[in-house]
Amino acid sequence: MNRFLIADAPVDIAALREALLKPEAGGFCTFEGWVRQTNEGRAVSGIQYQAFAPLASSEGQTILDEALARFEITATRAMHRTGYLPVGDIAVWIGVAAPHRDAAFRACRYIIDEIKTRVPVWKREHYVGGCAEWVACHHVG
Amino acid sequence: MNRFLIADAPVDIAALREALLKPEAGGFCTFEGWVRQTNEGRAVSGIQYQAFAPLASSEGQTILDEALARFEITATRAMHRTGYLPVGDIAVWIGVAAPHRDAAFRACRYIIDEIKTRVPVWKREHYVGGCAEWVACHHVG
Amino acid sequence: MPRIELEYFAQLGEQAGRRTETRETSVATAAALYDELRAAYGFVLPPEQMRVAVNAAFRPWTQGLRDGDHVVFIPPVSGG
Amino acid sequence: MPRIELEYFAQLGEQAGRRTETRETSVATAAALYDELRAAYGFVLPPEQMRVAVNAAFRPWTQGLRDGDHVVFIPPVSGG
Repeated sequence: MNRFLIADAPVDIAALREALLKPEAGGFCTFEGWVRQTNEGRAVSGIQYQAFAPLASSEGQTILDEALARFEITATRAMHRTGYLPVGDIAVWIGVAAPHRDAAFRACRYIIDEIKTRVPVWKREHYVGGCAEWVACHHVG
Repeated sequence: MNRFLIADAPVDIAALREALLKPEAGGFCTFEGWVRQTNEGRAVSGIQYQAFAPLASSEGQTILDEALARFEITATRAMHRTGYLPVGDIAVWIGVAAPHRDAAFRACRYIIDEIKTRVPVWKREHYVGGCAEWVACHHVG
Repeated sequence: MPRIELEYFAQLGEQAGRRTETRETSVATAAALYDELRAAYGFVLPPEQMRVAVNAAFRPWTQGLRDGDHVVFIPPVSGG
Repeated sequence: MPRIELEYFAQLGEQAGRRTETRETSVATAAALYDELRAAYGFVLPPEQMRVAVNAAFRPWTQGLRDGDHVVFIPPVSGG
């Protein structure tokens, strides 16, 4: 089972969270990325996400495995959406359960930072007024 | 309306999250503290939380206000439970929405760290086998 | 004598054997009241590990007390 | 000649005017294939800003290509 989900429709976040409920975990940190109504001063109506799904899923899984190896965490899952999302929708979700909070926060931060630089997902911002463009804002190493 | 809730029964976390959905926010970080099944090697059956509720609520609110002043965040809420909680229950919940993720993570971490040192809540751990004791594990400045 | 409303939390409640108390006392400050209670109940915690709240707000140990004040001594917290 | 399955994402899809393509080519490496495509479609991005995936795994630019390989050139990502 791949714990990094590429989803072309809304996902039941409560179910993702449930999968991380472990009695040995005392701290749980999540990060959600939402479609924002403005970017660099321009009014956004929505964002289209495109993914190279098989590689996005395997690279995402690799990132989760790295987090499990680097930090004292119990379990982690993540989800990235594809398709057209209006303002306010969840584009990305990450959950990390750990015995203690420090590891939960650090692992969650690690995962979102790595997703943003390594996972093959691209966003095309749609602006109020009709135009749209691909965003190339993250550096690729 | 007090955004720091002291609750003697389970709280609808989805409703707390909903209250933080703002179109100008792009990052959302949460922290949940769960009752863990062990502490320092002892098997825990549950934890009883006692709060000096009026001061816990106002001190919690002060912490949220400090986070709003210190970090570039849009909105934040938090909840701390009182009463007897079995293993796996949510003892504390914090949510922070922000335009960007760095501020969301840092503010969420700030709030839980401050709660743990300043908010008048005490836990009494109940151990498998029947005994129980008040925990005095955090330093008070 | 002034009457002070006391509320005890965590280990203080166990040591005092009660959660609340109305106490007549002639002490002038919160610090002196805690000394009086330590003598009465054998509270273990020294004041330097604690804080004091009067009428649900944190106050200095030098805080004067008036008739009807609600006083809580705050042991090290352990929530979160 | 070997036939390569190509899939284009983000701005590469727009610049190529298509999302997928089966291309016959005699180039030996992924790097050479990208040069050929830049000449054909005018791709703006230089290879040093990109990565390449062969059969859904990241590979070096020196990767050799075989008949039937699936190749994706990866522009700077912007998810999250």
